[in-house]
Amino acid sequence: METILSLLIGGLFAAGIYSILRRSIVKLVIGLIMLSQSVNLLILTAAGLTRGNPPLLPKEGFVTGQGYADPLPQALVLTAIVISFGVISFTLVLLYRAHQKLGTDDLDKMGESDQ
Amino acid sequence: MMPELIFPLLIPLLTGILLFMSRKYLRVQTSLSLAGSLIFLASSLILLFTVLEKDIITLQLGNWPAPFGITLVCDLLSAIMLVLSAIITLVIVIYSLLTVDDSRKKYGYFSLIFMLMFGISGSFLTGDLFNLYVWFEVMLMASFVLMVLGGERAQLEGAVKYVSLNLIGSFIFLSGVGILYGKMGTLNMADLAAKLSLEPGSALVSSSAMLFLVAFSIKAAAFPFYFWLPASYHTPPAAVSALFAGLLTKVGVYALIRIFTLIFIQDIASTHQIILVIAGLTMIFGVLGAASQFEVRRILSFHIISQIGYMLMGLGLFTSLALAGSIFYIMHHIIVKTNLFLTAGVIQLFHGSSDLKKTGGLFRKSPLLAFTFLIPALSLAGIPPLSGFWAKFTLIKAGLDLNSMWIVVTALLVSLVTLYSMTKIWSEAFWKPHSGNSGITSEVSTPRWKLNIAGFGPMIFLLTITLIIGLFSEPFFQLAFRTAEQLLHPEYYIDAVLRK
Amino acid sequence: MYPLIFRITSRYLLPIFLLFSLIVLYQGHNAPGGGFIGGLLAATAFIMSALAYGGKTARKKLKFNPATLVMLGLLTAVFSGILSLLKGDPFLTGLWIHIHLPLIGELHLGTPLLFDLGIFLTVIGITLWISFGLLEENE
Amino acid sequence: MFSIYLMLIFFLLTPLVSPLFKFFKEKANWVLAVFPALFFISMMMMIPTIQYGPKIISLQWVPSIGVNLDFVFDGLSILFALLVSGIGILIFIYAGSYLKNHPLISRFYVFLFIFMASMLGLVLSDNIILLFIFWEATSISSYLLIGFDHENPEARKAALKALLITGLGGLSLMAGLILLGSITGSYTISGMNPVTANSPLYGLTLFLILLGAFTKSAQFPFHFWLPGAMKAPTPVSAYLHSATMVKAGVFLLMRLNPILGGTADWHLWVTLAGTTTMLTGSVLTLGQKDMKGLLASTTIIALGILVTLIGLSTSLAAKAALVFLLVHSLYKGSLFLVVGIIDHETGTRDITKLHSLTWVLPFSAFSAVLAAFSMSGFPPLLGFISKELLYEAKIQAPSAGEIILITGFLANAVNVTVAALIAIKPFLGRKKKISHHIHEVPFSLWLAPFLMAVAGLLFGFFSDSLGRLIISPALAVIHAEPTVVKLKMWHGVNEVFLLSVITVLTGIIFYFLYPQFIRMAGKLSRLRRFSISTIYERFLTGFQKFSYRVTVFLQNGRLRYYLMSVLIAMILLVLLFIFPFSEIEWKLEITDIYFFDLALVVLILIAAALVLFTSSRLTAIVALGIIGYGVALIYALYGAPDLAITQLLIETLIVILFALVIFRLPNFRSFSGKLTRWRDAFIALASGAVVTILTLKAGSLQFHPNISGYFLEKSYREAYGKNVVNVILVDFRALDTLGEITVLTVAAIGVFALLKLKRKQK
Repeated sequence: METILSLLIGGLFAAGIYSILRRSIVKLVIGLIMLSQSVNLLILTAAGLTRGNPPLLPKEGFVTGQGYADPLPQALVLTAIVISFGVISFTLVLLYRAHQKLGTDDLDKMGESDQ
Repeated sequence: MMPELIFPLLIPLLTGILLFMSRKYLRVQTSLSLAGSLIFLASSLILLFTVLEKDIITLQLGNWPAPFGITLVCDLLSAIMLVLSAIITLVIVIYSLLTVDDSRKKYGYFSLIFMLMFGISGSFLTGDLFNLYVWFEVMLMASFVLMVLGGERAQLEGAVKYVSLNLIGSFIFLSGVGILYGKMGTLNMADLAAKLSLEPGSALVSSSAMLFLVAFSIKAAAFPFYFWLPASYHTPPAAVSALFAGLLTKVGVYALIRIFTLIFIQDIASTHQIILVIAGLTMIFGVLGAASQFEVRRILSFHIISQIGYMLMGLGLFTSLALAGSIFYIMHHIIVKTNLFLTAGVIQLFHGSSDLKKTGGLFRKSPLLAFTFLIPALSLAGIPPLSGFWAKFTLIKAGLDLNSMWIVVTALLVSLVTLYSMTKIWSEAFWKPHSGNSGITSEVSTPRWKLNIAGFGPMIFLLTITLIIGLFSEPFFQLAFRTAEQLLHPEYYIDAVLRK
Repeated sequence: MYPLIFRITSRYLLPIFLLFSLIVLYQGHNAPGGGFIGGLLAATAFIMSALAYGGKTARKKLKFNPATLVMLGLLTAVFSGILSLLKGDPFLTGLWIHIHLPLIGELHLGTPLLFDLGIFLTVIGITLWISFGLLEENE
Repeated sequence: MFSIYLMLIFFLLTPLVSPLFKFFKEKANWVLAVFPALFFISMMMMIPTIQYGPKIISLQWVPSIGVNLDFVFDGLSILFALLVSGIGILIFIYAGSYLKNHPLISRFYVFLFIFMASMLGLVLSDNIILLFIFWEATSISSYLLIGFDHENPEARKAALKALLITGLGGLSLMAGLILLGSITGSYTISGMNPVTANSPLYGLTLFLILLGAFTKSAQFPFHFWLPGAMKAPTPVSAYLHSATMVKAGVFLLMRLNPILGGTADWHLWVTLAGTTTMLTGSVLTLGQKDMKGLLASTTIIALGILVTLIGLSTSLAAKAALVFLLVHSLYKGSLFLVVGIIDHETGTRDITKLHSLTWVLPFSAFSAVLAAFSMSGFPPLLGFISKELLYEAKIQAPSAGEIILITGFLANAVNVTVAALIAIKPFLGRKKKISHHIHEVPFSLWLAPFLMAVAGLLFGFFSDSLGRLIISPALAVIHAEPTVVKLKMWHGVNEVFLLSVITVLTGIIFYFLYPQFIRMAGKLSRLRRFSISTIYERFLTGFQKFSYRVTVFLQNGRLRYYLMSVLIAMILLVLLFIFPFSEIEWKLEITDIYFFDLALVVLILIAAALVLFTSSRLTAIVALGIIGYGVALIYALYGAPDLAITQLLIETLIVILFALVIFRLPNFRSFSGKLTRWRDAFIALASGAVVTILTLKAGSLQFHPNISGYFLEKSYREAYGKNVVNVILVDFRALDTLGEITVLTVAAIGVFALLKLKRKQK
């Protein structure tokens, strides 16, 4: 299944990249969202997948390392999801303000600060 | 175990929180941020002296043992970076009193500075790869907000690029972490290094090493990843520009040095050669950018890039001398570059613009400003016996020792162009008579004492440090050599972290 | 503009949601849940009601400033870590009290739970802060 | 020892210069001149001691890289130090009067002070890196001095030119000296063994060092910065051209002669540079009208002569070089200062407009004539001895003697002409014609040129002791074998003497032909665009344009190109290392595929495609939601319930926020053409492919089992939680979480500030 998921990861990544390469600010945010989904999946997949068996210990607190899904990448992905939520909300508002202030949604027309 | 290793993290965080809660009271803000930055400086100095005495120190957070819990590690490189950051924080806090308006302060300006420092010190201290990602995000987010705070046109425009490119960098970084964890099953940098050093096929991780190279090169503003920097660094208030110019890119350089001396050292012949090529190209394109510009802060921004090239050159050459050169360069550069941006801020204050076409006559108008510009500018260009010369000298010698002629020639010519563009600022802003009919356009609306204390005070402070590094460079060289020695022997780091 | 049904549901659902989120927070250490999920649940409930009443009214109903909540949450989290410093342990070391309750059984209370509470508060605060801001922008 | 401290103290004293000015006002120049005078005296006192060999003083500075304050007192360094400080005294006195009432005079002295101290440091250094440090310091301080008249754009340009050319040489010199240090294993000259031409890096080292010396000493083709340096105030020109700056290169060649010299390469390149420079200087001189210009181009000639002599590598040539160096410093300094006086009084330096000045400027006239005699080599001045020696050395040149002799002859003849032009032309004429405004200048102005001219005469008389006490020890440094130098005025009528006579005659003929030269120069002025100076300027503007074009091309303000360059670089860098595939056992199992999962993946991909290609914002939001919920389902399927719930909630929030914003933004438009889209699609797919391959590679290459067993084991026992993910978040890796909520907090502050902080724009 890793193989299929790797393809999904690549696909989402490509979609994200294609989207950020458009000139529209809306597509930029959409692209960033897709990229973050792709990378989150990547962390989980690269670490190896286990179907079912969440890392929840049984009542008695049994302690065997076998058969459970790897909890560490899950924690990493959770952190990454939350961080990207913050970052994307900020970016969204930034682009919204930029559009308001600069009067365009075309990223190519936001080049004054460069030259 | 050094419980006090946590203070350089806690102090900025707590100061940041308190500052945000008191954001409406400007007096409280001023004293609180001054106090915070002084304590921060003290705590990082203590760390530096502890490390000098005891070598690498570590702290296992939550008391969980090494590869499992998060480790904070402080070696000489971290300690040096931390002390430099604390110095810059102090300077910027004082300078902000002059150049940052009240409305920004009421929206949490000072608080954000300390949040930024929280992220920066975290990046320097952490010994865990994913944790490093988190610190990078803290730092980036704070810098994003500082970048847009005020919401001016140019700021927003610059921020769009700054944010987008850095986010791509974060995604690449995160992918790298995921992939490396997939291969090695650990996140602790010392553990990674130890496991990789035992692995015969470890050169196969070089492909993921490239993800880190790209991600950190974006933060460090190396070629061809630097485009966000010239687009944005000149847009926020002078104090913020100065802070960013001095520190932010150096965190990327730090990360590159860290992982390419500790973790990815299996395939030096190719990976470090690539770094060297990137270093050369970064120097060239950065300095070309600087030569093409006609606005002080833009010129200086492009110079940041070209000097990142020098810092990477030492990493790419990868000898003790070369690394010492890089470290010396970082020490010198953070101080000097911040100072130049502070000068640019004062020029802007005098003229209402830092466009060279609109400036002039400052040589007569303000000899003090001329002095505080000239010394760092010459130092930046590597004129002896100022600090930049020693850095350049060491790197050139390291290059010649290895017979890497092309990088030596590049570095030398780039330093000539650096000198050229520094004289451009000197000639246009200081020597050239001012073209405006009234001489100096705005006889600065800020009171004189404020300009002296909050403007020239920090500049002279930094200038003194530059002169000390230049004229009494021996202790700094010893420090740099010791640091390089630590970096070239990753086993010290590994032992310090993983010792039972 | 705001459908009545939406309004009524949110009025009655809000307390239930909040209670539920607290349970999720507490349960989080042993079952799926925790500060993030709990905080997000609570915040979603508030946002639903904000969508029903509009940003300003919702902000009034909330009776406290989301920014304060955020800082409070952060301080709680930091505080839970600092406690162990006083004991001489590294930052963020868990300190636990074990209470034996007759009916429920063994109860473990520790600073990591306090930390989770900090997360909970911060997440609610942040989510509300951002969405109220955007809602007000739309009004 | 005392003198070294004195020199270092000079640097420390510089901040005191302005207070001195405030205190002593117009007499400050006399006070300041005490410092070089002290130094001069201390150097004089050292003369007897160095007869027995060099004296070395070492202070630690930066021992970790071998750069220390090593100073050497030997014949060569003392000779130069005497020149620098001696002429320095006179320049200090003169400048105070010359720049009287100049608002920035105290800053002028600061720069001059630094310059003099650096020059002294340069000639006294035994450590080559230390020498380089002073070398660069002279470049910078001379930049500030040349551009001192900073409101004049020409002065700024000239200063920059001098700085860039000497700076270029400086860099080359630095590399050369580092190499020299590596070859010889030492940075101290006294500790170096001669480098033989067989050493593998000899050629490169020599090239780099010579480049440094030639730029500083204005050798062809770097001579062109020197005439520009005339834009400096006259005392500076006099100082730079007579004793100091330009002689630094000559000094370096002399200093390194025992180590690098004597080889065929050395001989060839140094003599070649010298003769070409002599020739260039002679051509540049003829036809000039500006007195300062004339002197500047004869300086080029003099430097050419000196470098040629060093290239000859014979003891005789070295002796001639040393004597000529001294002579030239004295007469050139004197003449420059006289020109300064004339300029100061009449407001012009055009020789065709000046006349009759003897009546009003008698002291200047006297100095000028005396100096001019020395310059043309008349007995009984030292200039005569010098010229005799020059010819003698050239006649005995080991190779290419004819060429050197002929060029030398021309150069000397031109010198005679210029001497006549400067010392005779402006001063002849009847009294009546002179304007009333011109008066003799004060003592402090005429003293300096007067003393220098007289020194030329005195040295002629006491040439014997001069040779014994000063020239001989200096020669011993350049040429290791000890030789006793005897300077004699009269050798009898021999071929050298005849040559001297012919030279003077030719010079006089040139003098009378000079109006023709001026006319010719006028006609040839069009050729100026082929001059090296023009090439330099073109190169500079060309470089400006080039850098501008490159930067505009790269920094084009379009985010997508920036993103593209990042992505392409990433793809290429990863591709470099992703091969060879063969070493990896790829795990590409497709046996464990579940239908439901596959359907989910396909659904997500379809949604992604929909997001990309829909033109409706609503559809895009919905499709984005589908992706998010789909990913959440995958998390749920693969044992990550916490992730699934979080993803679900966050996705909902993002959709809400997105919806709040997106309808206030314009509808989707397609900005790009078909070709662009294909290109972007290619880049996107390539980066996607890279990510896929890397993920697969990570899955296939599990070097080590992961560390998670520990968490499963300890989670309940030591952290009292059964949900291991949550325990990691709040306990094992709580610091991550703390950072994470900080990110959220800062993001919220950012949103808040973006939405609420609306400052009044200026």
